[in-house]
Amino acid sequence: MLGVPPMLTLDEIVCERDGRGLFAPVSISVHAGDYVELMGPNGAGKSTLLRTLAGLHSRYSGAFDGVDCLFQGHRLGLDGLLTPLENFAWFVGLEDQDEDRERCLDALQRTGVLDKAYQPCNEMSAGQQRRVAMARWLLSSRSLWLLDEPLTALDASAQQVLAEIIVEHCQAGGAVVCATHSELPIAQKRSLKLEAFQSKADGPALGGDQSGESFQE
Amino acid sequence: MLGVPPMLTLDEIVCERDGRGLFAPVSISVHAGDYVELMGPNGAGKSTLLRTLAGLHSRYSGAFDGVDCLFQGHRLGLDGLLTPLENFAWFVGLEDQDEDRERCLDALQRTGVLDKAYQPCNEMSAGQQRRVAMARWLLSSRSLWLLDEPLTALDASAQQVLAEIIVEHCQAGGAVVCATHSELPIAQKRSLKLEAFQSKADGPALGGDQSGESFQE
Amino acid sequence: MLSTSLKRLWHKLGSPRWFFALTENWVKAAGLSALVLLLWGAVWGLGFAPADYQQGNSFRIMYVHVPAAMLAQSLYIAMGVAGFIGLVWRMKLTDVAISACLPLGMVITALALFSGSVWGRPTWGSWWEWDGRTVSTLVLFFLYVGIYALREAIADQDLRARASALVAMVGTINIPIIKYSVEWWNTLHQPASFGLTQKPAMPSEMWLPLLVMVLGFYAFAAFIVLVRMRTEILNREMGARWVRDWIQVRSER
Amino acid sequence: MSGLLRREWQVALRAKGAVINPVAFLLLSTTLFVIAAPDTVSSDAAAGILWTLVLLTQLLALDAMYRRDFDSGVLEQTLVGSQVPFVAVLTRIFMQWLSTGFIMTLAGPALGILLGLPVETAPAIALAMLLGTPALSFLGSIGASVTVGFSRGGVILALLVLPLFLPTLIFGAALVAAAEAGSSVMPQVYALSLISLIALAIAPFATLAGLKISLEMQ
Amino acid sequence: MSGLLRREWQVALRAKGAVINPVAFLLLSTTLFVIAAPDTVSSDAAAGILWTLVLLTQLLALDAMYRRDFDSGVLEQTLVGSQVPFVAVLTRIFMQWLSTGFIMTLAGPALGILLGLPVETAPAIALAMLLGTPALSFLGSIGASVTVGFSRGGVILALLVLPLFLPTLIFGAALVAAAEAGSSVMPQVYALSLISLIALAIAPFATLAGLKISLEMQ
Ligand code: HEM
Ligand SMILES: Nc1ncnc2c1ncn2[C@@H]1O[C@H](COP(=O)(O)OP(=O)(O)OP(=O)(O)O)[C@@H](O)[C@H]1O
Ligand SMILES: Nc1ncnc2c1ncn2[C@@H]1O[C@H](COP(=O)(O)OP(=O)(O)OP(=O)(O)O)[C@@H](O)[C@H]1O
Ligand SMILES: [Mg+2]
Ligand SMILES: [Mg+2]
Repeated sequence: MLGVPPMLTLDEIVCERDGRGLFAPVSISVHAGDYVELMGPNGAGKSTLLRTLAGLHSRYSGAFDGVDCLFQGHRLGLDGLLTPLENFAWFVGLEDQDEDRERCLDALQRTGVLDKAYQPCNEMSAGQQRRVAMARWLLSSRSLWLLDEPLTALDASAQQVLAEIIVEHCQAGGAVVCATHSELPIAQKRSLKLEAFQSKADGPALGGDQSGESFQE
Repeated sequence: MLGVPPMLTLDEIVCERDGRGLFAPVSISVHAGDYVELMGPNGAGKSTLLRTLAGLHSRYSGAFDGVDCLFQGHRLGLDGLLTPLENFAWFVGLEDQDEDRERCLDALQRTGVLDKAYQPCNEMSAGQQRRVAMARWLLSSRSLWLLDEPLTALDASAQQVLAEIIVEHCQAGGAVVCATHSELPIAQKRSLKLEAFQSKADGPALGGDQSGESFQE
Repeated sequence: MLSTSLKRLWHKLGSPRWFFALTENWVKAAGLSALVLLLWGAVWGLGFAPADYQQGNSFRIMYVHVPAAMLAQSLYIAMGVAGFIGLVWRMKLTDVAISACLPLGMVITALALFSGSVWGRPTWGSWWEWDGRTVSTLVLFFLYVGIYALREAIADQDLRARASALVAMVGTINIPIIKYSVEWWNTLHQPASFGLTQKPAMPSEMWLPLLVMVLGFYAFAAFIVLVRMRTEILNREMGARWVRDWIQVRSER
Repeated sequence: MSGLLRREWQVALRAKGAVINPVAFLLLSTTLFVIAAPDTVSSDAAAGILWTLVLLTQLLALDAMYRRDFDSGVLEQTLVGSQVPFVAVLTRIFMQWLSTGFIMTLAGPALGILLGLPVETAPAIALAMLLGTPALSFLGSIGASVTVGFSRGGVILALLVLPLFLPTLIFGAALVAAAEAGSSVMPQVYALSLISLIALAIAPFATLAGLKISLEMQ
Repeated sequence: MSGLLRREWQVALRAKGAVINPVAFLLLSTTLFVIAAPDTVSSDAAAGILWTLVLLTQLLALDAMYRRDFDSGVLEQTLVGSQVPFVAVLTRIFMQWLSTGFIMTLAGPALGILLGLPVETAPAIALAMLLGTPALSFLGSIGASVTVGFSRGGVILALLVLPLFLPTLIFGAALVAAAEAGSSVMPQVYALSLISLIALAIAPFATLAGLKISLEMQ
């Protein structure tokens, strides 16, 4: 792996909300093949960090640098009016590839929702929608995946599939950063813990006069 | 427990969507003190069944009968613009009790979000919002709880608290039906499995019979 | 005891199968009388009724216009009543009725508007006048479109039934208010235009064919609604055994 | 009970500008009108224009009436095992009126004058809107409850409720016109009150039914 | 690329009535208008009235423009690591115009006649709307992108964009009036085209920026 530039490097990064840092500065460099588990108690800042890396949250100190990423947040990003296949067609359109019906169906097969291929997404159960979103990752050409609690609503078998998909993606030279509360059954993992500040007061004071706000407004 | 009427009885109930049954008929009677774990693969019909019992889904055959229930669905039912305390005040208003600031704060303390007591709910993390919703159960006077995947977004400690809260509620003579994919650390549990039909064709064809509705109204 | 037997009766009335068997012959009757009445009225009205001393032959549009206008309102009220029954007694049949009345009602209302404005050209000298009846008909059309859009937007059959029943009911409650207010507004603002505000005193050989046409229109509507309801029932009950039996009997004939 | 009312208040205040906005919108569209069609600024048409814009403003506000609660699941909580769903709905409708109809009533006279109505008609305008706008909120609530589940409810809502608004529109405008002409306004007063009362009678039940239907759509 | 366009189509068709409804609403509000203020049905004011109602219709449609995609997270996917966010936004705006502005253009002449405009002005009405409505969609998209994150965006959106709509309103009405008076319409044609072009130039960038801001709100 020497000489190969890392896919993602965080350097002393601290996400901020309402002008205060959320967690102690974190630094890490993620290389091809890495699976990084982002751990931390509720409210530690996992989602915010992932959104930051995806470019959806610009209030942070420190720096990061990375390749194009695939982001899967709490909101699935499926159009409820459209069927999985239609959603995929749109999604690959975003990456400027043109769709390949075969691959789409294989992906759905893989995540076990092939029978829903022609049914609008808002007529599926929570877990089935998650599975469709999972299938979509397989179609993406992006090598860095940022996943926020992907286990949500998945049953045992689907969780197994999820783990396999991640492992394969890493073996294929991709990298995955995944925020989760229950560890995935994956052997080789690196873990990134977000330490909350001991007390809010310890937060890096950026305009300390606002310190009250997080409680008031 | 003899002589005491059950809190909830399902009798050969089958939830329907688009005119087809979702799962093989289930029958069970839940008594005070029972914790029932509702299991089943994605798309089995857990959420639909819970919504049915809560009166939010009227397309079913078979019958059920139960006491007033507390329903916690995928959507938390917290007003994002309001603080936890304000949400609680409204909630107890629904039950026609008047609020008790002390109890509210204790509840938040219990679920570990006391420091967010005066912060609007949409400014909290996914897990913190879940915790607030959990705290709300403690304020309710309803004895039958219907929980849909309550573990979502909760970290380890919060999951522990959840289990304790459920156990206490059952010991206090309440009953809990909880749909989940990962078992809770609770010793005494009954488990209700939703078996999917072998093939969709096996679904009961709906004739003119509207037997379900007699209970519904 | 009594209440349960009543419930059973309602369920019987509400059962599509029962209705299907019952209306087997009604369809033919309605269709036949519609044919006869419409032919009779049309020939009489268009052929033999004397030309109007003011309007000449253009008045003959009346034989389409007036029945259409009347039917348009009746059909909506019918939907409202069906909706009410459906909401209160949870009948499957009532939604079948609504789904049958809705498109027909829209078309008939459009016909009333069209025939009216065609008639307006010679009599008013304009395609459209803002007048009590014109407005209430236009609003009626909007009410139809509203329910139609609503039904289009809801996928699930049962929910579609309940939603449109509710809306049709509320709309029907409001129709009298709307009609009254519009008529009142009309006398307030508009110069009374011929033939709309006061009934034209017609000689009997003019209004008798009109009467026949009105009856014909209603018979025709009954025919269409029944046919549509029956086909809709077959669609919805496709799985049920009695439908298969019925189809078999048909094919054996 | 008091909790319900209080929450409505807090939300109204918290959802920034929810109270001021309807008036702002009304004012804005009125101005547009005066700019676009200056010739219409003749006192005889003013009442009608004002009322039409009130209707459209109300429509815009109605679309949001239940959407937040629907998306957040608050609606489920309101209906499931609640002791007082009926009260809850009534409270909501009342607050909706307070934050639109009532506010517009306060602003109405000024706008009327902006549109060229004589100052003497100011009380008549206020009276007309005070009596008429409740009907808009009540009937509108029914439409909103049925359409809240849709992705593009806005325009279907318009199709459903605008026809029902028509009588209010007519008598509301007529009341002002009558006051202007110096004739008695009692007929219109009775008519508007009657309409609002009928709306009040059917709205809560119909709204509850509509909300239940919408909740089943998920 | 083609995938993007196709999706917009599918949604437009799937979200039932999204296409027919704007016209229905326009027709409806026109009717209300004429009923409420029959005396205004004089050709001199008709153009202005028509345009005002077009603006309000557009406003109603704009509120829903990005909301679904925002709530479902589709917006995040459109912006994160997409090769063609710019194209995506343009496609969306174009479809929005097609399903509102363009449709209204088709209906415009009929409504003008309904409002008492002479039949001869029909082509002028169509021309004015064809040139003017794109500006509404482009500028409106900016406002919609900024307000999509709010709980009660509707009226704030109105406050933001209605002022921007003003020039279109004025020249659009003027064009029809000119055609009616039989004088040359070229000045207004140039003006409207210019406005639409400027809007086209700034809208995509501004919209992208606005959407990014809205997405940061969660
Ligand atoms: C678009 C234009 C018009 C519409 C929407 C319209 C609508 C109506 C309606 C709703 C009725 C009442 C039917 C009933 O009794 O329930 C009616 C009746 C009638 N209309 Fe029209 N009308 C229009 C134009 C005309 C014109 C131009 C004439 C002839 C000058 C006309 C002559 C009549 C007559 C003679 C009746 C039957 C007499 C009566 O019922 O009072 N209508 N029309
Ligand atoms: N809104 C809907 N319209 C139509 N069908 C639906 C809808 N929601 C769910 N379904 C179907 O009903 C079935 C049961 O859905 P439900 O959400 O109850 O499953 P579930 O057991 O909760 O699954 P999960 O574990 O993923 O939450 C699924 O097969 C799904 O396809
Ligand atoms: N929209 C918001 N506005 C203001 N503060 C917020 C907002 N969302 C989250 N926060 C605060 O930022 C902190 C981090 O939130 P974040 O969602 O990143 O935590 P998390 O690690 O994802 O928690 P969870 O495990 O519950 O998802 C929390 O303390 C929360 O209070
Ligand atoms: Mg999170
Ligand atoms: Mg579920």
